[in-house]
Amino acid sequence: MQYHTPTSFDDAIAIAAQADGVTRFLAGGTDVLVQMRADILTPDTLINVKGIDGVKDITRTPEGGWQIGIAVSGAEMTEHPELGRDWPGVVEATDLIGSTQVQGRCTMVGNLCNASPAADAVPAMVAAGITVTVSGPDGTREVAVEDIPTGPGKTSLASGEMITRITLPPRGENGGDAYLRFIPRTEMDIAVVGCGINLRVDGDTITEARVALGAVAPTVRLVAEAAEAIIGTTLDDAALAALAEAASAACSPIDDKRGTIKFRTHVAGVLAQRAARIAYARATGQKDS
Amino acid sequence: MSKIHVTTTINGDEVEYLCDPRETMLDVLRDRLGLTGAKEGCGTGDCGACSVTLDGRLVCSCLMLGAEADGHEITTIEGMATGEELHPLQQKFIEYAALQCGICTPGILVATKALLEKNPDPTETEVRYWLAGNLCRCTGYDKIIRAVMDTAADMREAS
Amino acid sequence: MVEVNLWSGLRALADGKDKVEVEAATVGEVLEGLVMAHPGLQDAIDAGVSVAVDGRVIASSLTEPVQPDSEVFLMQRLKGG
Amino acid sequence: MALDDRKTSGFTQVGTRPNRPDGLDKVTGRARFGADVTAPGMLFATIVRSPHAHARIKKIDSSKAEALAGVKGVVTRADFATGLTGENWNILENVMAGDTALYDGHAVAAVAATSALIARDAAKLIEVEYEILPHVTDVDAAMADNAPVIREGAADKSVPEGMHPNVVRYHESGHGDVDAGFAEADLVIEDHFRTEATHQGYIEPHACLATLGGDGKGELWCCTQGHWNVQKICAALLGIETANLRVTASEIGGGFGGKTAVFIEPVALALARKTNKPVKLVMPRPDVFKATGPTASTSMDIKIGMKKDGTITAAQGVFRLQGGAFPGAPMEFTAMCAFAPYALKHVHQVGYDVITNRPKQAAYRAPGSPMAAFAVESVIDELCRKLELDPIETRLKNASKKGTKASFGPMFDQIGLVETLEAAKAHPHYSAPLKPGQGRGISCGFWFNHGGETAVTLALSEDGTAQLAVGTPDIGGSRASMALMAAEELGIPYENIRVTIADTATLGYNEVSHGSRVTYASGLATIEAARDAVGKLCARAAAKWGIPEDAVKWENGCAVPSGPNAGDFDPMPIAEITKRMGATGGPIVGHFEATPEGAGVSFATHIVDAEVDPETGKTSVVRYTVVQDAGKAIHPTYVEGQYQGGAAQGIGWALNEEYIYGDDGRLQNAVFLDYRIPVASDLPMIDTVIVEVPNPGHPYGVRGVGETSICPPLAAIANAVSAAAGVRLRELPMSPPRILAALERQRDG
Repeated sequence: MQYHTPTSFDDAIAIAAQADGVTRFLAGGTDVLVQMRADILTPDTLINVKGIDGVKDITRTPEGGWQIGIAVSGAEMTEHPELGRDWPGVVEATDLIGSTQVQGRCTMVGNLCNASPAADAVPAMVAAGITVTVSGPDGTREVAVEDIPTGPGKTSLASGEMITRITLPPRGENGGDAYLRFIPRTEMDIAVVGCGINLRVDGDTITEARVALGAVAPTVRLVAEAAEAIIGTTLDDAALAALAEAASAACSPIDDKRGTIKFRTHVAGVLAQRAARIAYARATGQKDS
Repeated sequence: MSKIHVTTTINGDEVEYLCDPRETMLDVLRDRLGLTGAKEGCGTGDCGACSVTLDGRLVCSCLMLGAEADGHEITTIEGMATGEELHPLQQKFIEYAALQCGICTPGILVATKALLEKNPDPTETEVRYWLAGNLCRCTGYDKIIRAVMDTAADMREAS
Repeated sequence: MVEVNLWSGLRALADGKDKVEVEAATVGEVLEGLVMAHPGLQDAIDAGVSVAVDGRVIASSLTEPVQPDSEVFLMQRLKGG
Repeated sequence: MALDDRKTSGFTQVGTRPNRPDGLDKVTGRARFGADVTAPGMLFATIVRSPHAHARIKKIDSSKAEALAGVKGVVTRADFATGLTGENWNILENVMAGDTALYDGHAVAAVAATSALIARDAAKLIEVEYEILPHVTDVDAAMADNAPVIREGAADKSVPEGMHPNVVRYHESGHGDVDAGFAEADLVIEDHFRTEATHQGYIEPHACLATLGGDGKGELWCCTQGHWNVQKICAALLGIETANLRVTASEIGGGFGGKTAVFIEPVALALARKTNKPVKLVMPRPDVFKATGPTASTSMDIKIGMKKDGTITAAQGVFRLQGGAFPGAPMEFTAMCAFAPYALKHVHQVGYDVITNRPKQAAYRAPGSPMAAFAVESVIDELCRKLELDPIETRLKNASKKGTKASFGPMFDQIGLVETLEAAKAHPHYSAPLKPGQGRGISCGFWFNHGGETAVTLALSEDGTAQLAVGTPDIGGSRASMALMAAEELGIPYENIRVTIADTATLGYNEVSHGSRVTYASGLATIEAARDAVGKLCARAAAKWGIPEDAVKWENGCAVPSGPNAGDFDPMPIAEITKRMGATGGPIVGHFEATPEGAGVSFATHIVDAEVDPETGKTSVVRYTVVQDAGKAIHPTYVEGQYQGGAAQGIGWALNEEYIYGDDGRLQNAVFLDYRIPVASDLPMIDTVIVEVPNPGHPYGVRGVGETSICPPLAAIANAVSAAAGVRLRELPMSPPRILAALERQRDG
């Protein structure tokens, strides 16, 4: 295995473009090192991106959104004094990845590019409408988060391409987001189901919503029907019931060691309701319940 | 396969070593530097027995490459006591029998020290969630949590 | 004579009996007596047995004394975790 | 052995809570565990394992591996002893497959190289050609007519005719006439229960460092619960003489029964012999799950009859246990423990030991008993609920006590079940109000405990301090208990006793640290060794004073003239005697070697409050209390620790832990991420009550405490879930999908 520590994205891309075999980028390392230890995959080329300028920064965009460096850890996001006020759901979702120890290392980009259907950060990122900047030998493009994973362990990134930046949209007025996952224990498990919801209200009425589900399909699923079920409502019981039904209907999960099809389908609806209540409370300025 | 030359600081001392790029920090600590206080319980970040701090932040040394330590500061359980004076957490763990077999103890001590530096007055729930990545199979955690809570109280009183 | 109670799974190996009388003053003699009376028990005894004498479970010692009026039970050998 | 010198009160040291002697080592990282040692010129080894559940090994080609730079040797089955029989053959077959791989993870070859990375690379280059055979991993499926036969001729003579060849042992016991008993009952409940295999889950993987020369002399350092057992087995498997292999037990990072067996040590020794270099072998975590010894999985049928007043009229159980590809599933303990808490006129129990394509089971804390308690105590709870009886009163009404004919045959001596039930009833937890959505469950549990071969020496130093050498590895603080007992007898400060776990070359045979025997048996031996030393000390004082030996007694660390000579001389402190021991007859050493046979059985009663999320089926344990009879608590803090640890493991077993096999017979969750043991945030504080009903078989009344605590939690939680959610779970683990499915079934009527 060749190990590189480039100091610029250009260098990193050049190394990746020239490398033979399997190339991986090391941001947090909490997936790559596990794969190496478990003999699932040892890359031929490993590019440590932590030495690149700016990858540890969290900055406001001129539009009022946020730019997050690709090597910013979950713990650093949680500790940031303002980020969590705008996007509590995104921060909480990232904060659910692994243990305190893993929190000190794991990154949103790593969680995204590992392309696990059960990644915790991704449903929240999708719900929030986050985009990433993808750079490669042929230039740079801006891609919605939901378009990055294409299947378990697979992404839409071409060979030599890497994510260089994460952009969170401006929070704007009267918005709120939330992420919840179901795990059998209280910590340390992979999500059996995850649900991220981001919405905006006008008074008591929901005007915009995005609902994303994790671990219920080969990739994280943005469920328009679930969003439609609550848009125009005050999140009353009927809306919540419709939300749960739409969320469950959007599931096409598998039976595996972590959960059954039936269980995942049912719990997706339960979590959607619970996450919606939290996001709604945040958007309407109520205290978190 | 060529080895990588690393210059780093471990428990306050400058250390140099050569390592294979595939070696983890845990491998380096244990097999190259003789610092066997960090344990390998799983090798995949699930048990916390290999906990160390990297530039003051709690990490699993099994989820970090040895090569990554270059230019950074690592602290291990071996750096916790000052001379013959134990850290208050170490002392309390002995007094409370907060360990049975002792294999998870170094990792738990490193982790709780990092917690108390960040949050000197944690609730029981905060301690439990902070330590969720440090598996202990002997104690049921009861005496560990009590030791941490009482050490925190003592340290707040002393400061 | 000492009356030895077998666990019922051994009946088939002891000609259908679940109580066997043997001449014995120690646990070792109890086991020897059982095999003498019912050679079919040899394998089960070799596989490891304990002997409960008046409620005390003797895991392996053959020298423990047995009285004629002792309550004696053969049990499968104990181990633990 | 006569215990004419019993002491059950007036202790000065026993019952106090001093710091453990090895505390400093354990909190500073200095303690040396299995993987923490090195040797000059050491090699690193990796084991190659079968990816198939059942496959004939057609060919092993290690030429590519051996050609890799840094590789020093490869071993296969051909490098071990031949002609073994009985359990030694089973162990060898498990340690290194012969012509057939019997489970996913079964070792087929091993390689040693100059670094761990090279060894891992080399292992991937060893080519094994398999012919895949049909497999079975489920206990009921393995007993069915069409099940593939794991191994012909594995059954012993106990198995009734007509059973499938995978049934390898059979147990039947009981007394009375259960049919007559059921006829007397007002209510009879019969149910089927299943539990999955669980792993001990010790955090330290198996690890060892071996040397073995062509002269047949070797040294082995390893983490084990019993190094004499390792010595004996390794010598047999390598074909060397036992005494030529010296085994040292490292500090041990948890065992719970799983380190009573031998897995990697013979492989490291074989590689060491082949390469003539020290070889270090450390198991990766997935190998620990796949290829060490989890406990058995079970399928059980329980039938119990009860009168309206709560009297149990009859009980019967059928217990089917699979313990992997080899005989040994502890079904006889499951059967014998199942109804032990109750005085029954009519009881009948049957056990089947079944082989499957899974790893060879090993002991796990009270092997076999927790599963039985799960099934039996669930049925008793159901009977109490339907007959509207208090669960503790009902258990008290039927409780075994001194003189009760036990369900497994003999009469109980002095036991403490009633006392634990009374203490549970009186505990504030039992009457505390519950919140909506919560339910309370209780359960009893029983374990035999064990004595076993034990040797101890206690050598006095010139300054009157003592070096105590014991042969039972310290799994959970036993050095502290040993030092307390020695200090009590010698009348010297606790700090003046240095306790060492001796290696196999320096002490007589010691049975494994299992069966909750350490504080009982090594403790008894320590007391007797100290008394032996005290006798010698008194003799030296008598000689000095010119009075008969029996005219000297030992008080507070001093020889004191007694009887007619009382007051004639000043008390002679221990240090004054030991200072001159070289000139007065030589070193003073106390010994004790025996197989103590008085391990008192032990009972516990647990109370648990659980909360069930009706929308997801997730259970939280919100309050937990353990009440258990310790006989006599030598170091109460470590007794509490055993209670808490057993409860925590039981909670994991009840709710989340399980071996999950795919249709391909491969283990799907061989990592801590998916083998879900309780984490700190999963558990509440675990309250403990130590009941002390002295064991007549120990000089201070000690009973083993380590194992019984894992017996009640499974049923206690099932009973709490039933109370909280109104559904009865008869299959473990009570995972959220299972509870949710049960709730749905109930809703759908």
